[in-house]
Formats: sequence, C-alpha cells, structure tokens
Amino acid sequence: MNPVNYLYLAALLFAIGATGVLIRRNAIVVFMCIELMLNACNLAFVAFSRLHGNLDGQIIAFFTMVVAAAEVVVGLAIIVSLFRSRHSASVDDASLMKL
Amino acid sequence: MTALAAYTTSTGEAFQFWVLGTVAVIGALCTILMRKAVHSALCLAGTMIILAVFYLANGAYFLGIVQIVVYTGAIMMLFLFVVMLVGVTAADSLKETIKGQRWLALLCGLGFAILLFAGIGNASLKDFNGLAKANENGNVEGLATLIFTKYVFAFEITGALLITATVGAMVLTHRERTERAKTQRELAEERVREGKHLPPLPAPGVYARHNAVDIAGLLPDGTPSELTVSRTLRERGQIRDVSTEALNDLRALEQRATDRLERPDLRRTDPGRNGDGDPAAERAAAVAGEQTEEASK
Amino acid sequence: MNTENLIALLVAAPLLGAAVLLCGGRRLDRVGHWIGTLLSALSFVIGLVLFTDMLGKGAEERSLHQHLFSWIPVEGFQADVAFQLDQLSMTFVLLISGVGTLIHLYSIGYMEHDERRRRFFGYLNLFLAAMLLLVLADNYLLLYVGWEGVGLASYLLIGFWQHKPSAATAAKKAFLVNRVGDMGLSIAIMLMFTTFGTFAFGPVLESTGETSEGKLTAIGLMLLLAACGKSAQVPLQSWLGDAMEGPTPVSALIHAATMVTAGVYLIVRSGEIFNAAPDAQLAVTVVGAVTLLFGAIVGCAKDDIKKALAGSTMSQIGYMILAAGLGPIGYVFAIMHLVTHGFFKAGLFLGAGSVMHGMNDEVDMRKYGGLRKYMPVTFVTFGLGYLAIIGFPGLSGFFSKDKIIEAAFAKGGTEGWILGSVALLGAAITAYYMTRVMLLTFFGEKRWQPDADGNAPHPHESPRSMTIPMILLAVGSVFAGGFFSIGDRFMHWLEPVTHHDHGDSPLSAATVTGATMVVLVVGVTLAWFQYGRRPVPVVAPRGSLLTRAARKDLLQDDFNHVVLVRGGEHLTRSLVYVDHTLVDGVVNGTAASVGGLSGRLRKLQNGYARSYAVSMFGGAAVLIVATLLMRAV
Amino acid sequence: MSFPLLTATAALPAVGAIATAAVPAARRTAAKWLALLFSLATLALAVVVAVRFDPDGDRYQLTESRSWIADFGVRYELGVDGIGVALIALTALLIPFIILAGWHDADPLETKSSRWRPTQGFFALILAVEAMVIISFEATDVFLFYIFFEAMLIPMYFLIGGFGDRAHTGSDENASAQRSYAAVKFLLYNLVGGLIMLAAVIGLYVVAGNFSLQEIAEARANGSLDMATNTERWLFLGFFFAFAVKAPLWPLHTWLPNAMGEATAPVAVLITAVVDKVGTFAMLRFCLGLFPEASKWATPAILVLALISIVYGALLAVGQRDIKRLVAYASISHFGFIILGIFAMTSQGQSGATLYMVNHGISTAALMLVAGFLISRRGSRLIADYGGVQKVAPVLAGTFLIGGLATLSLPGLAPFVSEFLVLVGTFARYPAVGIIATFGIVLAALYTLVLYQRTMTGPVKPEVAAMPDLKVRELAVVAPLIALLIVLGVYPKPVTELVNPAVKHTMSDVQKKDPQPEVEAVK
Repeated sequence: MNPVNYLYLAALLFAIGATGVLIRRNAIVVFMCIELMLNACNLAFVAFSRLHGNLDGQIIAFFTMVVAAAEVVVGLAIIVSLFRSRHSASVDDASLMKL
Repeated sequence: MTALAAYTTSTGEAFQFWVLGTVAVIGALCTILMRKAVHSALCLAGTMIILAVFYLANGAYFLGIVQIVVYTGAIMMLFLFVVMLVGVTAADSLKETIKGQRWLALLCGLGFAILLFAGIGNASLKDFNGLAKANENGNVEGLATLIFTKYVFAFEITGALLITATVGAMVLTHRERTERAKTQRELAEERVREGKHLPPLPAPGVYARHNAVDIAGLLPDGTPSELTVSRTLRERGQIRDVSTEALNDLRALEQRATDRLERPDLRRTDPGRNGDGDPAAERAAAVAGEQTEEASK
Repeated sequence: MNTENLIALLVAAPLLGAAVLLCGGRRLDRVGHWIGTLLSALSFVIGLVLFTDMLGKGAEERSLHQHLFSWIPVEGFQADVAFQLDQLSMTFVLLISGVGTLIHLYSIGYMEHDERRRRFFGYLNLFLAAMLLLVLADNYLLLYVGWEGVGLASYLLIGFWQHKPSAATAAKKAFLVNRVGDMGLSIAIMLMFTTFGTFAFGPVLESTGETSEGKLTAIGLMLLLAACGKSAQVPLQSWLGDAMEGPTPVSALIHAATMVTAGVYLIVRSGEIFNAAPDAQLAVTVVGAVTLLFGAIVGCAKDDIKKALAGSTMSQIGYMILAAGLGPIGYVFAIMHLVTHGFFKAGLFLGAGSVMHGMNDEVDMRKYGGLRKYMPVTFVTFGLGYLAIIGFPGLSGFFSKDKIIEAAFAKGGTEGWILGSVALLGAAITAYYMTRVMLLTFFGEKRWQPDADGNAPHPHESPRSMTIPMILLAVGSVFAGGFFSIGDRFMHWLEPVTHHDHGDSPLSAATVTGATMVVLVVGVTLAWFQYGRRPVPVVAPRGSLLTRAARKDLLQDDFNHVVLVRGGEHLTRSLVYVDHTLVDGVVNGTAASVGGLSGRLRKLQNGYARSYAVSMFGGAAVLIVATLLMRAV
Repeated sequence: MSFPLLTATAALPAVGAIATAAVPAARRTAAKWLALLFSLATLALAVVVAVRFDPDGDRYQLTESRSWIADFGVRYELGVDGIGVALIALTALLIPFIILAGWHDADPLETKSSRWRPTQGFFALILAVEAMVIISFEATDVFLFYIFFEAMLIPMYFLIGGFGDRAHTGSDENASAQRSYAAVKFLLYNLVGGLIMLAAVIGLYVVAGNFSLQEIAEARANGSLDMATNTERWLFLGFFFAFAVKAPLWPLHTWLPNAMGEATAPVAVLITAVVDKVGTFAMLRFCLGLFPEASKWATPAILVLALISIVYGALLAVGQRDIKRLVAYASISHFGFIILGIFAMTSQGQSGATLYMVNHGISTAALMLVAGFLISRRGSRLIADYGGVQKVAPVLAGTFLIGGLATLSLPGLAPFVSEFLVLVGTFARYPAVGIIATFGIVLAALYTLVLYQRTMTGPVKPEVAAMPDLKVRELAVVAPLIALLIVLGVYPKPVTELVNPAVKHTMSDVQKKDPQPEVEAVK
C-alpha cells in the first residue's frame, strides 16, 4: 500500500469537517467539526513528514494541536457566555452581521 | 519500532489502514450527522483515537500519545463539559433554515474533496523516505532538538498564546458582580412587593411520585408547577412531566401485553401521542420513546 | 486749430448730456430738459463749424479722419475707435443734430406735464450720440455699436410710458425685430473680416474688386437684412407701426427723420460692394419697391393719425431704398429724398403731435375734423408738409421724389419699367392717403368725442416752444428740395463719395414729371371724392377685404404671431419638458437602476455566519483551482 | 527664492476663512467685516500679481516649485500666464461684492439657538472657495490642480445645501428638500466628472511619468514623449468630461439650474461666475496644452455640443418661470459661447473666450445680484409675481436693465467685445457654426427683454407697490460692476494685452494658424 492513502484520508476527513461546519447550527458541533478539520491537517502533516523523512511536519502538527487547544478554550468560553446571554448555542441566532 | 513508518508499508499496516480508516470516516460522518451534540462529541473522540493510531503508524509516536492525552483526554472532555452545560439531551432539529444552504454546503464539500484528491493524485508521491533516519535516536528526542533549537521562538510564542487563551477564557466566562448580593430579607420583601408566590420556590418534585430534579412538583390540585424545576432545566426544556411519565409506563405495560397476546395495536387510536406542533409535547414523546425501549430490554 | 479733433465732440456732447441726465437724479429735474437741448444744440453748432470748414476745402480733401484709440487689439484683428467725416456723414450730422435740436425744443413743451421729463431728455441725448456715432464711424464694427445704440435708445423711448403694457410690448418688439437685422449686420462684418481681413470702410470698399462676386453678394444681402430691420422694410417692417406707442417727438425724430433712415445710409455707404454685386442690388430695389407699396397701402387704411404717418414713412423709405438699390444713378437722390423727407415728415409728425396735444391725446382721425380754424399754425405747417410729401411742384418732395422716379426708369430694361411704374403708383397712393389725412383732420365738420374721462376736447394752438420747430421744419420742407436741386448742388456735394452717373432714361425728364403730376392729381381727387364731399362716419365702416387687411398691416403681424410666436412658445415649452424628463431623466434613471441593483445584491448579505462561511469556502476552492491552473499553464 | 506671491494670494483667503469661522457666535457683524477685509486684501494681492506680471515675458511667471510627494513626482508648482492672471483678478474682484451682497443672507433665524453660527460659516465657506479657485488657477501641476478642483466641491456643497434662498416657493420642508436635492445633484455630477478625471490623471502619470504641466508639454513638443493616438484621446476625454461637467456643457448642464435656483443669489454668482470658470479655464490650459492632437480630433463634436448649449440654453431661458433659473440657463448659453471660442482654435476665438470668461463673470454678477435684491424684497422667485417695479424702484429697474443688456451683449458693454470676438473667430474657421451661433444673439435679446418686460414694466402690482429702491450697500455692490462693464466695453485693451501672449502660446501648443483672409486688404 502506498502511504499516500493517508493523504487521501486526510483530505476526506477535511472535506467532511468542512461540510459539517457549513451545515450544523449548533455552535459546539461546529467547533467539533473544526477540530476534525484540524486533525485531518495534522494527519496530512504527519504523512508528509514521513514522506520527506524529517520531523518538521510533526513539529508543525504539534504546534497545530497547541493552537487548537487554545482556540477551543477561547471558543468554548465564548459559546458559554453566548449561551448565558441568549440561552441558545445556535450560530444562526447570532445573525448580527447584517445591519 | 524502526520497522514501522518505513518507506513502504507492511500488509499489516495496510490492513490496519483500511479497517480503521473506514471507521474513522464513519466516525467523522456521524460527528456531523448526529442530532445530539453529545453523540457527535463521542464519535469525534473515536475518530481522534483512530487518528492517534495512525500517527503512531506513521512514526509520530510522540504526537500519537499527545493526540490521545491532549485531544481525546483534555479537549474532548472540555467539549463534553460544555455540552452538559448547554444540555446533554438537547437535540437540534436537522431542519435547514437558510435556503439552499445545505445543498451549497454539500456541493462545496464534495467539490473540495474532489479538488484535493485531484491535487494529491497529480503530485506523484511515490518514493517515501521513511522516518528511519530521523527517528534513529528516538522520536521524542528528535522533536525536542528541533523544538528547542530551530522552532524555539515559535515554541515560546505558542506558550504565550496558551497563557493568553487561558486568561481570555477566564475573562470571557467570569461575570463581574456589580451590585451587592441581596439579603434574604430583601428578597422576601421583593417577593411580597411583586405579589407572586409569597413563599420561597418549592423544591422540585419532592411532593410527586418521583424524586427527580427534572420533574415538576404537583400542586394540591394535581397540576404540575414548572416553578419547582430549576431555571436551567426549564430553559433547556428538559422538564419531564409526572402525568406523561405515568402514561408512558401504562402504555409500556399495555404494549408488552399486546406483544404477548397478539392483540391489535392500540397506538394508532391513542390520543395522547399526536403531539405535533408543540415542542414540549414532542420532547415528551421522544423521551417516552426511549423509556419504551429501555423498558423493552 | 485742427478741425478733425472736433469730430469726437460731436458724439461726446450728447453722450455727456445723457450721462449727466440719467445719473444726475431728481435734483436735475428742473433744468434737465435745458441741459439736454443745449448739448444737442452744441453738437449742431460743432457740426456747422465743421461744415463751413469743409466747404472751405476742395472736393477731394474733404474727408476727415480722427483716430481716438485702438479698441479691440487682438492677434490679427484690428478694431479702432476712429471717426470718418466726409460729405455723406456731414449731411447726416447736420440733419440729425439739426432736426434733433428742434425736436428737443419741441419736447420741452410737449413733455411738460410728465414727471419723468428729465429721463426723456436723457434718452433723447443718448439717441443723438448713438446716431452720430453710427454715421461718423470709420469702420463697420463701430457703426454696429451706433447701430445697436440707436436700437437701445428707440427701445427706451418707445417704451417710455412703460406703465402701458402696449408700449412695453411695442418696445420689446422693435428691439427684437431690429436684432434680427443686427444679426445680418454682424454676419456681414464677419464675412468682411474673413474676406478682407478688416472691416474698416476704406480698405474694404477699395478692395472690392479683388474678391469673388458671390462673397460680395452674400455681404450685400446681409447688409440688406440689417437695413430692412432698422429701416422697417419688408419683411422686417412690422415694428414701426407699434413703435407709434412712443411719445410723438420720438416718432418724429427716430421713427421718421433719422434712425429709420440708417438703413439707407448703410447701403449708400457700402455702395462699392453693391455696385460689384448686381444680384444684391436687385434684391435691394425689390425690397424697396415692395415696401413702397406696402407702406402706402397700410397708410391708406389706418385711422390712427400716427399710424397712417408711420405707413407713409415706411413707403417713403421704400423710395429711398429703391433709389439706393439703383446704384450710382440713385445714391444721391436717395440721400436727397432722405434729407427732405427728414424735414417734412418730422414736420408732419410734430403737427400730428400738436393736434393730439389739443385733442386730449385723441389719435383717431375720424374723431377730428374742422380743426383748421382752431389751430392755424399747426394747420399751415402741416399743410406745407403735406404738399411737400405728395410732391407738389416746387416743394421739397417734388424734386427728390421726382428724381427717384426718373432714376428708376433710368435703370433701363424691364426692371426699369417695372420699378418706375411702381414708383409712380406709389406716388399716386401717397397723394391719396395724405390727402385723406389732411381732409379728415382739418376739414369737414367737427366729429369730436369726449375722451374716457368724459371731458370734451377744446382744441387750442400749442405753445411757442412747439410751434417754432414746426415752422422751421415747414420752411425746410418747402425750400430744401429746391435749394438742393438748383444747379445740382447736392449732387456735386455728394459726388466724391457716391460717384453719381446719369443713367440713360427711356423717358425724358419732362415726361416723367408730367406723369407724376397726373397720378398726383388722380390721387388727390380720389381722396377728395371719398372724404372731402361726403361726411365721414365716426365709426370706421367695415370696408373692403383689402382695407381690412391693410388695417391689420396686411396680416403680417398675424403671420408672425402664428408662425414665430406660437411656434416659439411651443418649442420652448416642449424643450423645457424634454430638459426635465429626458436629459435629467437619463441621469436620475441611472442612479435609480444602480440603487435597485445594490438593493438586490444586499440580499446576499443575510447576516448568517454559515452562508458567509459557504462563500468563503467556495472562494477558497476557486482560488486553489486558479492556482492549480496557473501551475498547469 | 523671492516672496511666494502666488501662494500668498491663495493662502490669504484661506487664513481669512479660518479666522472668520473662529469668530464667536455673538460677534456676527465682526465676522462679516473680517471676511470683507480679507477679500479686499486678496484683491489687493491679486492687483499686485497683475502688476508684477509682464505680458511680454515668458509664458508662466511668478513660478514657485517645491517637491511635495517625491515618490509620485507630484510637485507643488505654481505659475500664472495671462489667462490665469485675468481670472484670478476676476475672482478676487467678485468675492468682495459677493460678500457684500450676501451681507444679511446668513443671519440666523430667531428659531435657532445662539450656539448656531451660520453667518461665520457662510462667509468662511465663501472665502474657502475663493482660496481653492485661485490656487487651481495657479497650479501648473496636474495633480495639485486636481486636488483643489475637487476640494472646491465641499464648501460649495455646504453653501448650496446649507444656506438656501429664503425666497423659496412653497413650504419650508419642501424648500429644504429641493435645496438638498440641488446640493446633492451638484455634488454627484461634479464628483462623477472628477472621478473620471482622476482616472485620466493617473493614466497621464503612467504615460508621462510626472504631473508637471510644463515638462509634459515640452516633452510632447520636442517629441521626447509621444503618446499613442488612442491613449491621448482617452486621456483627453477623461479630462474634458470633468471640465464639461463643471463648465457646464450640454447635456451635462442640468445641475446648474437647480443649484443656482436654490442657492442664494450671491452663492449662485459664486457658482456661475467663479467656480464654473475653472472648467473652461482648465479646458484651455490642460486639454489644449496636454493633448493638442486629441483636442483637434474632438473639435467637431465639441463644437456641435457647444452650439446646442448656446441655442438650447437660450430657448430654455425663454421658457423659464423662475428668475434665477432663467439666469442659469442664460449662463449655459454663454458657456456654450466660451467653449465655442476655445475650440474654434483661432486667436480671436480664444482671446474672445478668455475675455468672455471675465465679462460673463461681471455681467452675470450684476444681473444676478440685482435679481437677488429684487427677490429678497418681494420674497418670490416667480416672474409672474412681479410687474411695474420700474415705477416704484427706478434705480433697481435701471441697474437690472443694464445687467440684462450686458447679458444680451449690447455693444458698448463688455460682453459684446468678447462675444463678437468669439463669433468672428469661429466664423473664420467654421462659417456655418458661426452663423448658427449668431442666432444666440436674437434669443438672448428675447429672454432678457421678456424678463425685463414682465417684471419691471406694465401696471404696478399691489404686492410690489411698497417696494423700496436700492439701499446704499446694494448700490455699492451694483454700481462698480456696471462701471466695470462699461469701461471694459469701451476700453478692453488692458485685458486683451494680458491675454494675447498667452493665447499665442496656446495656439502654438495646438500648432494651428489663423485662417488668412483671401484678400490682403491695403491697410
């Protein structure tokens, strides 16, 4: 088997995650989908590091995880405060981007 | 160890890839298709664990572990906490509100997938160097050397980022109490002034058949009083109702009876179940459904 | 001293008067009229001085020039303020300032009861200045200034009683019709500029030989258009009748003696151009002949004494234009008739004015009658003017008009015959309508009517200040013609400028004179039979078709009204509409459509984060595709 | 480096504007006097410029040049030729009269609070406009010119929209609605023109590499910079469009009647007599100076448009019911003459056009200001509301008549000289065009005399029976203008001498020779 299949898998997961971001209304699920996309990227990085035979890819993946962690923390905090204020976690309720 | 993550892959790895890969994809699909956030979270967790396995298979041992510990262990748990906060059983309806959004989304996703596949397919990635050399004196050591030499600034900055994120989260969630907390006396006077229920709020469900926090207590005339359920539950709409409880149990009994005695099905003619429109009734019905299933085991 | 420097003073004196009187304000009300009269008299005196000085010189060096300053110095364009005083201008100067002074004098009495008399004299002086500038200019552009100046003065004077809407309208009409003529003049000047590179009289007139006849014809026709406007010739004659709304002295000075003859001056001055362009000349003669009859016919039908006289003015100027169109044969006689006409027509108008003065400003001749006993001086002077204009042997009109008829025949060929006979016919009609005026006014029984305020008229002779000018003019109209013609004085005087030549007339002078006498008698008797023997109805009878048409200026006004005024109104109204809807609408329409488009576009901004996300995602995909394609290419 | 005279001339009114705006609300009269003082000082400086300018010297004089935005080769370059001097003098001359005429136009109504300071704003804005107009007459750097050409719109917008004619027809709301409509229309039209010009300016920079008028012109002359024919034409059109909107040329004229109708009479004069002149001036300096070939290419079309403007404007003037709109359409007709003279490309035509800019400024100012006095007395702009004024207010009527006669360019008054020059200049090259343009003379007489007859003559209307005659202040405004009209009509030599050399330069720019008369007559 050619390890490139990992890349195909990553692409598939990424696409699925993206679709999820687009179709789900629940902010938490949207976040999960984003996590899914990030993980797909990580998988790709890892596969690439295997491809190139050095560890930089893994480093990047590592950083991605850290950043993802930070992002999740902040994001979830936002969701919580949002839920407090309007008792709902639906992204559509926050349609304030229109005047 | 070095045998793994070679430039070619053993049949074992292939087998593992095909099996786990399928599961991972299914997990991802479930993540985006489950109606309840908690289910999505669980599926996602599954997918992530599988990814961790793949990391290991690709010679990224450290990452594999971190994946399990940090992601599946920390982040997903965080998710679950929030989900609980927002409501475990709260299931969002899959009815799309924005016109054409769903189709556009699917189109984009599909198109993007095809695009990536095409891209990867074009790039002829045949010869994998494999990590044998890179990992020869340990994967972790290799990473460490890189992190603390080449990527040290990035590392520091990431640390700063984490701190900031933590502080940010606290700032966001922490609510400053601006006014003095009301004393009991003031609260009492306030109640009297408003003239609604003079006594303090009743404890939930304690006068009812079930001592459950999410069941409204019955007033002397037998009608349930929503006041007795805590606000959060009320807002999540997770109040269960004594009467519906009883009815469901009854129905379950009858069901079993019919099953056993092959009587004609009564559900059609049952007035209690046509709870369309009113969401509370819907939720009740859903809950009832579970109850029956549980009961039938 | 050098007399040339006096020329500017001719213009300056009345101009100063105008300035003083118009800016002076009320404090000059009591002396204003005297200032005006004195200043016009002053320019007359200067004219006399120059005249005597000119007589002292030989015929050739009589043309004086005075260059004041360069007016419009522009690359390749030379316009100076410079004067030229030769015999022709001299004649006009004397006529204008002389008659002008007399009429100033007359106006003192005539306008006595008008509280705006000062301004009236200011306008009169303004007119004199402009008219003198017109005849003294040594280039066409400066002449144009005078030309429009007199137009302005006549506008102001016709509309002097502005509170009367009719007067205001008449003034506007006069100015507008004149403007049409002025257009001709300015186009002529432009043509001269492109052809000769200048528009000074000297260079232009000397180098007529060097250009094509077509150009000269064009210039000639444009000049003719100008002359038609100013001299009330067909087809631009319609304003003169209405111009009688002005005070009578104005009618006498501007619309009889001087301004209306400016057209004749222009044509005679541009003689060389016309000599070299026969077609233009023919057009001139035709216009003259037509107007001659037109005016005469109109004059027959009018009951308003001033309008009748206006008709006659028109027809007399027709004579002059006709003569001027005849070329060197006629120029001299055109000017001669112009001068004599100046005398007797002014006299007639002043007489009419004095009659109206006595009859509470009644103008309808049918309400006069038998006035000879009540205002003898007026009667006598008017009568002399009458005899002069109909060409009674020995009086001014006889000589001048007779000569013109001769010249018309002398043109030769069928044209000669046609023109000559037209002129004769005109003479007959003149005799008829003038006799009619005379009889209606001074003979027959009284047909006086009380005026609007109900006070019956009691005719009386006018004050001295009015009668003296009338007497002087009467003298002029009696003797001027004879004085000019005996030994052809006038001809020799003007010859250096206009180059006279005797055409070969098919008829002998005697024959023509005889014919004139015959038609004269016919006309008079005809009029006497119609108005002398029978009593005249106070209310005008319906009259024949021709009469009714003539009363309405042969329907020329109605034509103008229907075609020009109505058409113009519709045009402007529709244009205003177009401007508002179309021109403006296009712009506003664009604006509206842009607004609509943006309104439709903003629907995309539904504010839902997810749909924005879709577009971002799609955009990213598109970008990747683009980059891949770039890579591929 | 000698004293920067031109900068001073432009800066003085700007300083004045700031000073006037800074006057406290209570000291209203002080603000007026301050503004008048500054405008007079500017006039003095303008006179100095005119005196220091030597007609026979080189083309641009009193030049100043400082580096400004070095990266884009934008320089702060000033310099005047005869035309510029004439127009600066006109501007500086008219502003004091405008201020004096608008003395009470911006007094606050009682309803407003005392903190509201309309008077200061009004006069400050007028001075600001003056400053910008003057500097755009001086700028020899295209970019510098463009900036002030556009910046002019801002104060003008507020002058039109903020200080409307009190003598409006209909209710206040209605009036303010019309006013803001007019102001916005003015702004939009000119902005669109300006944007297109901006594109052309950038294009010019791309082609030529700098913005300096002189350098580009020289480079074009000695062939070191040759534009492709199409490039030049597009750039020309870009510039010309903006100037044609400002001028205004048919069919881009419709903003002018609204603006002049709704603005107060002095502001209307400011628009038509001062600001619009920048458009025609710029055609002469930039269109012909930078794009001679394209100018020649576009001439036929422009001549046709100018002819349409002349006849069309005059006809619409005849059809107007509103005095100020009538004057506006008359101005459109006159601008047609100016543009005709510019693009006839004969020295008579161009001298005439320049002279016409000056004379039209003065004559329109005279007519419009008197009309403003009339309107302020009766409180109506409709011609039909007047009649017989001449009997109750003879001086007003007289001045009005003289202004009208100047508008119909009566010989002896200034406009005649310029109009005739334009006509001759046009006729010399395009006889047919010249003849059609001559019809404008008759139409001008028509609308002027009809206006005078309807308002001034006839029986006295009861509403005007008590109308007072011109006051001293108003007479002080009108008399000098009329005197100037007469003087320039009889002795225009000072101006023509100023203008002729400049015109010679422009003619050499477009490399055109005057058509020679077929007969070289003996002089």
